Amino acid sequence: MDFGSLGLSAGPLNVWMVWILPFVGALIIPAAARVSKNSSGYVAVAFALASAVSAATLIPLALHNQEIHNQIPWISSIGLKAGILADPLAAIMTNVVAWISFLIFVYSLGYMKGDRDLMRFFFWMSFFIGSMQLIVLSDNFLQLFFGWEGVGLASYALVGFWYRDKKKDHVGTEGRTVLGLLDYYSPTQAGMKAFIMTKVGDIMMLAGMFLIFAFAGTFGFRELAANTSWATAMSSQNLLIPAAILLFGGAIGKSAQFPLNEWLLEAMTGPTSVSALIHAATMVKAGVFLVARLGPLFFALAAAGLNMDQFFEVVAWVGAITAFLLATQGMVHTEIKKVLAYSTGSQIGYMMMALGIAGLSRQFVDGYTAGFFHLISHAMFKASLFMAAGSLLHVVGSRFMTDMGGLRRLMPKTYIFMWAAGLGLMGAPFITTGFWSKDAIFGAVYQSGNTWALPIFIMAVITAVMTTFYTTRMIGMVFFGNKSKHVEHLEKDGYHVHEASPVMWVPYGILAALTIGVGILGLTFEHEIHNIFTTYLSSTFGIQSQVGAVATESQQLLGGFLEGVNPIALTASLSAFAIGFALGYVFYIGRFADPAKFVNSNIVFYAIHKFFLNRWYLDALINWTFVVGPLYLARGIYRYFEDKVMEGFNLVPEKTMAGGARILQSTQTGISQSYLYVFGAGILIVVLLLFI
Amino acid sequence: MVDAVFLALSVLTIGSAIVALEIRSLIYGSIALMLTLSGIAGFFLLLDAPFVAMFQLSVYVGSIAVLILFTVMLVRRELIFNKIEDKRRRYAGIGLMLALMLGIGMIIIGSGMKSIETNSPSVDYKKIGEDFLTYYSPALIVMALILASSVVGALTLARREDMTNDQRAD
Amino acid sequence: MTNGLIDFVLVSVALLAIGIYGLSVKRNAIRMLFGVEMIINSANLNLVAFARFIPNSQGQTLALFSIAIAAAEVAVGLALVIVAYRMYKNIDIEDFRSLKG
Amino acid sequence: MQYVLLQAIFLPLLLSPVAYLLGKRLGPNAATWFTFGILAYCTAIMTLASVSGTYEEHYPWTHQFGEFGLVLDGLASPFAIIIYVISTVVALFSKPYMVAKFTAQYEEKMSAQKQVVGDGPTAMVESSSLKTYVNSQIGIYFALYLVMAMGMLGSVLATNLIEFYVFFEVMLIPGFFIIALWGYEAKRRVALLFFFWTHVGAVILLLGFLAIGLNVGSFNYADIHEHAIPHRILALAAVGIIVGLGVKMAAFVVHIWLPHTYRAAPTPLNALSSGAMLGVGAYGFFRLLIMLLPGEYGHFALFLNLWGVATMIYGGIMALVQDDIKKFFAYSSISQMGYVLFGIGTASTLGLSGSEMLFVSHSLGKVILFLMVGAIILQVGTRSITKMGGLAGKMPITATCAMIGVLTIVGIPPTSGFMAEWTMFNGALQTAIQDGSTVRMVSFALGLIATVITMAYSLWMIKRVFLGKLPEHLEKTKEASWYVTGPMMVLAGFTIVIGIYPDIFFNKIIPFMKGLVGV
Amino acid sequence: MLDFTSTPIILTLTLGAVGVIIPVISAARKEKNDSLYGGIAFAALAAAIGFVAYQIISKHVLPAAIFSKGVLANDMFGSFFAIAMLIVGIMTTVGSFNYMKGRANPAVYYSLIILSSIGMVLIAYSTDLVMLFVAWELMSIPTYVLAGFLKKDPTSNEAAIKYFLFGALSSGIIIWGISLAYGLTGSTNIEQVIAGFSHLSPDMMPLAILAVGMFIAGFGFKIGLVPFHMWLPDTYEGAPPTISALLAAGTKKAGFAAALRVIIMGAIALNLNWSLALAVIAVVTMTFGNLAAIRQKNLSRMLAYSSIGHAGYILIGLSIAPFSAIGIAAALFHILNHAVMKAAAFIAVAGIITTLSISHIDKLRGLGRRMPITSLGLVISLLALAGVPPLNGFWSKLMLFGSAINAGASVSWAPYLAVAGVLNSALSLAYYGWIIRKMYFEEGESEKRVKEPKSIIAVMIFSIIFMVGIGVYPDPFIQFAKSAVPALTSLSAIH
Repeated sequence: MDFGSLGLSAGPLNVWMVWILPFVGALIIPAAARVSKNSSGYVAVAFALASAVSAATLIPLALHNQEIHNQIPWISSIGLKAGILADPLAAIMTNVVAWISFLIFVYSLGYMKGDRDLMRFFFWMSFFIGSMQLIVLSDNFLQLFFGWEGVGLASYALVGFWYRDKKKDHVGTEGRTVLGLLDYYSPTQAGMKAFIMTKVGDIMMLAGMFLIFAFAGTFGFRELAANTSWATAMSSQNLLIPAAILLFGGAIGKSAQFPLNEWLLEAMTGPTSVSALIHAATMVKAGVFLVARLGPLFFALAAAGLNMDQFFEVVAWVGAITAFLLATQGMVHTEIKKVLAYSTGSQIGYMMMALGIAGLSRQFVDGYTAGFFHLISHAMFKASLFMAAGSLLHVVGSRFMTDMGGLRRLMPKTYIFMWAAGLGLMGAPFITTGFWSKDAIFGAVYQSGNTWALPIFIMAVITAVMTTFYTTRMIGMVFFGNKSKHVEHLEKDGYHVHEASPVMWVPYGILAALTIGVGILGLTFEHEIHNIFTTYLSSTFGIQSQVGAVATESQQLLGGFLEGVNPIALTASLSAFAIGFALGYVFYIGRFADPAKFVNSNIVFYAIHKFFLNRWYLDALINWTFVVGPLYLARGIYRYFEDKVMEGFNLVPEKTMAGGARILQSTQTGISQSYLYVFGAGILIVVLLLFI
Repeated sequence: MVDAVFLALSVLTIGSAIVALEIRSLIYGSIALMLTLSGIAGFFLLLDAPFVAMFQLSVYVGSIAVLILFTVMLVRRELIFNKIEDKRRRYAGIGLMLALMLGIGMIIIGSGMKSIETNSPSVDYKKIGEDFLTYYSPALIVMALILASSVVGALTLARREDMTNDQRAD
Repeated sequence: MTNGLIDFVLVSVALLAIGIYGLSVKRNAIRMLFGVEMIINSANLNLVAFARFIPNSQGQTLALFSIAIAAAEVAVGLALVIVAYRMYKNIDIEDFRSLKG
Repeated sequence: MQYVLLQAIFLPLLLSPVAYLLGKRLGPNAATWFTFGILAYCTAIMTLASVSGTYEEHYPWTHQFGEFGLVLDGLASPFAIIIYVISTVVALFSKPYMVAKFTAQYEEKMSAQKQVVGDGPTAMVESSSLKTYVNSQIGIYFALYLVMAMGMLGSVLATNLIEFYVFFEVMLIPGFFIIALWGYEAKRRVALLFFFWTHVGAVILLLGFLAIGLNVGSFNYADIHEHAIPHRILALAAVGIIVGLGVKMAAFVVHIWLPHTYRAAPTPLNALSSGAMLGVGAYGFFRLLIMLLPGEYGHFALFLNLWGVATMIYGGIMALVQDDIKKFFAYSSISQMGYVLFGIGTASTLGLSGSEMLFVSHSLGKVILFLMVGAIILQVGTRSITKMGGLAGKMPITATCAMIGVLTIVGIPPTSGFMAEWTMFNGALQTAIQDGSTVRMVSFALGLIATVITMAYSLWMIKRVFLGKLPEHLEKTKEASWYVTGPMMVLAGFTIVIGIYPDIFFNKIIPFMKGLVGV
Repeated sequence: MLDFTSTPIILTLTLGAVGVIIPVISAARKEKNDSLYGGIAFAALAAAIGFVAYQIISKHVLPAAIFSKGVLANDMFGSFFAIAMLIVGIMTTVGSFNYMKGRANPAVYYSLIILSSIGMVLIAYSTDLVMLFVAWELMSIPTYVLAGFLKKDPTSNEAAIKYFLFGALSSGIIIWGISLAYGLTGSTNIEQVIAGFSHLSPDMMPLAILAVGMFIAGFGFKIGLVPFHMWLPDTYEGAPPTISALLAAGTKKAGFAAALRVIIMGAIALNLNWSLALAVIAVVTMTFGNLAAIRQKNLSRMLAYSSIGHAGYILIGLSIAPFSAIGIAAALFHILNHAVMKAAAFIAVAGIITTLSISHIDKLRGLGRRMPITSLGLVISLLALAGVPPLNGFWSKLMLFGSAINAGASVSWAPYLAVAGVLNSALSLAYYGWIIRKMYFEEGESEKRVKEPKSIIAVMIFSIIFMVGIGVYPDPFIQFAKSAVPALTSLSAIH
């Protein structure tokens, strides 16, 4: 496509505009809201569209492997500059972000209709994508961190959007406790939790940034890549890998990876469009993007002979563990958004796994592409799923899947779109993007040749089984079977469960269609990205991809059609899908067996189910260790140390002074003789003093 | 070398000092004090200072002690007898007295003073007058002021009729 | 002189100590004045003794000043005692203890 | 320009009787705007003077103790400007708050009298006598206020140890009176406590000054060179200065006066104290320790750093468990001063710059938050956090500004707090790497962890005050008046502008600190 | 021989004449006109102060010296004290106008004040032990009478008797000390005494030390050093407050003059380790004074304890005199300041007592509104006593503590003196603040403003100007105090 002919050519201004426009929109929204209460939504959509169009002009950069790097003075007293860096990576990412958020904005117009705080909502939404675009387009760590925290802030504000803490906005089952702590979160608490937990990652990232700055004297990505003497210096002090891992800590926090994964579930208290935005386009993708930003740099260092293995191993393992961990939990929960949230975390784990494993293999670009491809496809189907789920919530008025059931006739469009997007999540063979991207990850992992490859691969496959299972379960529970009591109750009251308005279903319809559409062209698409990244990595970082032996082997096996697809990975992927789907079908679509009975039939199953339902006790343990425990401790310190010991600094002088005064006063008896006696004794004392 | 006169004077002086303080009757105490002061005058004579001794006798024995005696007689009869002191205070006082005697005495005995003796002739008392009029003349003026102030002050304090003239009630 | 300086000074020390004893034990205001007199006299004895042994006239001069001042002091002191007596009908120092603490 | 700084310092002092008279004759509005006018004028001329670089004035004073000089350099000007800016805007805020306070006190007094006398005078008489009461009180208040502002500025501009000390003490006296006259609860005891502690701190500081000045033979900063002082004295002097300023900054262990004071003081004084007065302590570290005794600073830097860490963590933990919102912010201020101390202990250009910047940003943020406290006390009438909730809907402007304030305190971009914190922590890390010091590494890490604590308590406070369910008794709450929200918005704007473009202050601070560390 | 151009002689003769004549006039006149005698006394004292100032300005005064061949030295040291003491005398006199109104024997009262003032002035000029002693007695004896001047007031009499007993004992002790010093050196002239001391044979040293110890006890009684202080609170409380002003501000300071002349010089000459002993006494004294003041309920008594505390501060300056160049200057400056501050405080108390008949601190409630000027004067003097800048007390304390720290270079314990002093200053705020709190922050039973005596207002205004003036621009007075410091280097000439 030639965008130049449309009058849109990529220049620095476009790039700036991509992230500035949403902020401008955010600033205009309050003013607009004064004019008309509903105008804020339209302003936001308009600016989101403008930003998306600006982003679209950057696509040629990706296609032609160009980059725009533009700087302006900022903190000149330290010699820091602000700048934008639009390279192929950023160009692709910014489009994903921009367009998906645009669709979500449109969806929000319908979803949020009638809310009393529209202005605030759209302000923060615009702020959110502005910050995300800032992350994507920054050319240095510091500026990136602005966006990074902006995203955190916006998520805080939006997760806790319904700050009045009504019962329906909570997440979790009321009254349910795990290890004595409520597993029931209000929006405000969830927002706080999200912000603080991600902040833990952020400070790690800050520490990593500072470590690198201390050696390199710059925050700029390009400067860091251009001259790597800093890395050698750091490596000689054994600081390089810690710094890299600390930076990855930021990604762990933002992308809700183990062990900072727990905030993501409670973040479901926000409006669903917010969840869609967080999970598909902005917040959690920021972490992946950061790793994608830095991965090549570190790999280039590794290629230059520095030992970076531990870093990539950590990334891969964190990804694998997260993927597995969250998938297990996704299988048992009954809140639809929560299931989706688990799946997000799990899928992000895949991406991390791929990016990590990329660094461990000779074929860096394979894993890199796989991870990034999965990011794109995940963005599409997860946004779609969330918006569809929002629609369901909107219509049914309950967040529990047990309150739905049998909706396939009442909401046919949503039913179809959800199947499409759900298949994407499951990785339905050959027709969905999810399949191709997951397959690419399996392939990359399998081929990496690392010692850890096999266990990670096995975990990935098991996770895939679980993914398919819980997706099937979700769709089955929502659309199949009989209508739940809740829905019947609603209908008895004269409420007709119906399809949501077009403004809502069109956006997720588009994305669902894309999931299938791109899926059909999946391999070509993957190839295209692969090519882009191959050139990008080699030209920018000097990472040469070797067209290795494995690839040729696969070519031999399946011919040109499946070029680049690893047969074992393919087999694993297909069988995982089959097993998962079959299980899900048995329990939830076909309803041949009652899952509850099945679980209760066996103490082992029951225990496992409870273990998963209690989120592996992770949330409770974290709460005990870092929230409740310290609070008790703080109270103790306050009561027994601050209020007693430290207060002594006030009381002891007061008491001693009063006591001393009393004693001294008692010496002043008023009797002259005793005075004179003291005088006489005083002479002796003074003389004695002088003799000393 | 301690001769008998000195010894006698010492015993007289110190003994009568103790008596002055300890005897129950204040009147006898006053008389004992007179003896002490006379004893001091005796010492002055022993020290070849007849002028000072004279002065001592006239001022102390002659006026001060008499003044005290009169005052004693002014007060009510029962007051001129000793009230019994607190025993603890008394022992503590004796302790302090002994401590002072021992302390200062030890310092003095331990110092080089013990070897000081003299055979030089005593000073002419005319020299005293010369001192007064030359070197110490400002002090003499001040001395006059002291006496004036003490006389004025003592009179003012002791005057009875003022009590009624005082218009303010304090 | 047959007696050494130290003999006189020791007598003087004894008198000083007795005077202080009188001041710090006796309850009767007049007897406390006795103590004061003893102390001043002990000092005078010292002065004259030193003046004899130096030998020098200044000590005697000072003794004369001292005697005069003592007279002035005693006059004032007695006046105060009289005022007190008029007020309290008493000269017991231990009763004069309204000021304390 | 001549006599600019002299004007800036002494105009408030000389005009304070006028403020008193205006208040007494014409009432709160006149006094408020008069005070505001004076301070705004002084701020303006001072800012203008500072734009063109270092600006100095010198006047003869005493032979023994040196000249009376005033200097506005890269170190002093951010402090000076922020102190006067804070004083200026808090003057506006004082009006509604103090009038409400006076009225409450008057009613209390009247009801106490009624109990004694029986039936009181009619409502007519009462309202007119209330007016005279309020007028006279506001007059006194603003007179004291001006003196306090002058004291704070004076210590920052001083060029002489004794001059510094004099101003340092002068600012205590109005504070003492304001607490004692219009405080809460045990106001008199606390006023004495406040005065006693800070005075003890000040005199310990004075000992340090004397040790330096007398050995050097001059108390002027310019004449003081470290090598002229015997070693033993030098260490003592440094300890004196550190302890004295530590008390002022309410560092851990000697912080104990601050929670009491903040609980009892009227809110404008809290704002002024936290936003400006504590800063004088921080300024003292730069000017007196780092500039005058660089060698000793070298010895004590690590200690200060660790002390700062202890303070920031301890203050944060204590803030977590407070229910009284004023006490909450008291501990929060302690924690923030821990940050500043941490930065002071970093011994690197960026760390020191960040530390100074942190104070500026702390001022902005904490004053916003104290104005918020004032707004809540005025509008809601309670200070117990547990009795609040869901106020965001009722007081949107206050809530928004408070959020910005919290972000500033926590150090989230794009507020000035972030700019301060990152430079500071960066500096800390640089020093740690340069020295290869594990202790510094650990303190750096703990410092970062402290930011999480800060965030936890701040957000928790926001959650409990502004978010959640609205208790029934707060249904009728209204937004605060413009006297409160106006200053808040101005300051909120400031912190964001500085957060995005920190060079406003950094281009003064950083070159100065470079020179400092270079020495 | 009398040198009639010498400042002290002229002062003695003129003031002495006035002092003696006033009672004579009073005896001659039948009608009692109180203000006449006060006026005469005031005029005489004012003329005297003008004369001293003139002598200083016209340089008819020698530089500060410790020694002279005669009994009096016409030097700066004495003149400094003369000015300070005469200021106190004037403040007392003026402050008494109102107090003495309607009381008996005003003529004697003013005459005794004048005579006592002469004594104080002469102590500082004395260079001979005999002269010193005589001047000491001239200062003391009138004050015995003055303290007991309220003959119908039992407390006044009790105060006077206690004061007298101590005074008599201490004059005995002083004479003892003088006798030892004379015995050791054969002279009463301080120069020769010092010279003799410095050439003393080792076996005579204990006697010299004994003499110094007795001087400390004898002079320390007036100064109020612990443990010779016990009379002081009782007397200050019981005596008329104006006389307490004279005692606290005048006689106490004269005691320092004597101490400086005799104790310090003697001790230096003896090469004793005396300064540590003085330092210990200083610390004990200031702590005792300030601590005991905390719980006091009587205003005069609290001020009395406070003046004990201040004696401790001043003693810091003396105890480190050999080690710090400004120690004595600081002590002198504080003497001047404290004289004015304490006198102002006591006279304010006198004003309060005469108009409202209250001296209990709890009854001071609302005083700030009832007697605004007196209250203001009291507050400022209290703050100055506490050493709050920018008041005069701050500067002299600053110099005192500074000199202590400065001496740290020579003796390691000196800085602790400053620490003790500083902590004590802080401590003292507790009770000064207490008074201020009562006067201003508490509601009194009556808030109506009462008429304040004009003479008290005059004293208050003078002292406020003095305290704030010095506080803002202390330099001339610091220089004055420095010029009055005797050169200790002249001691080395003797060695």
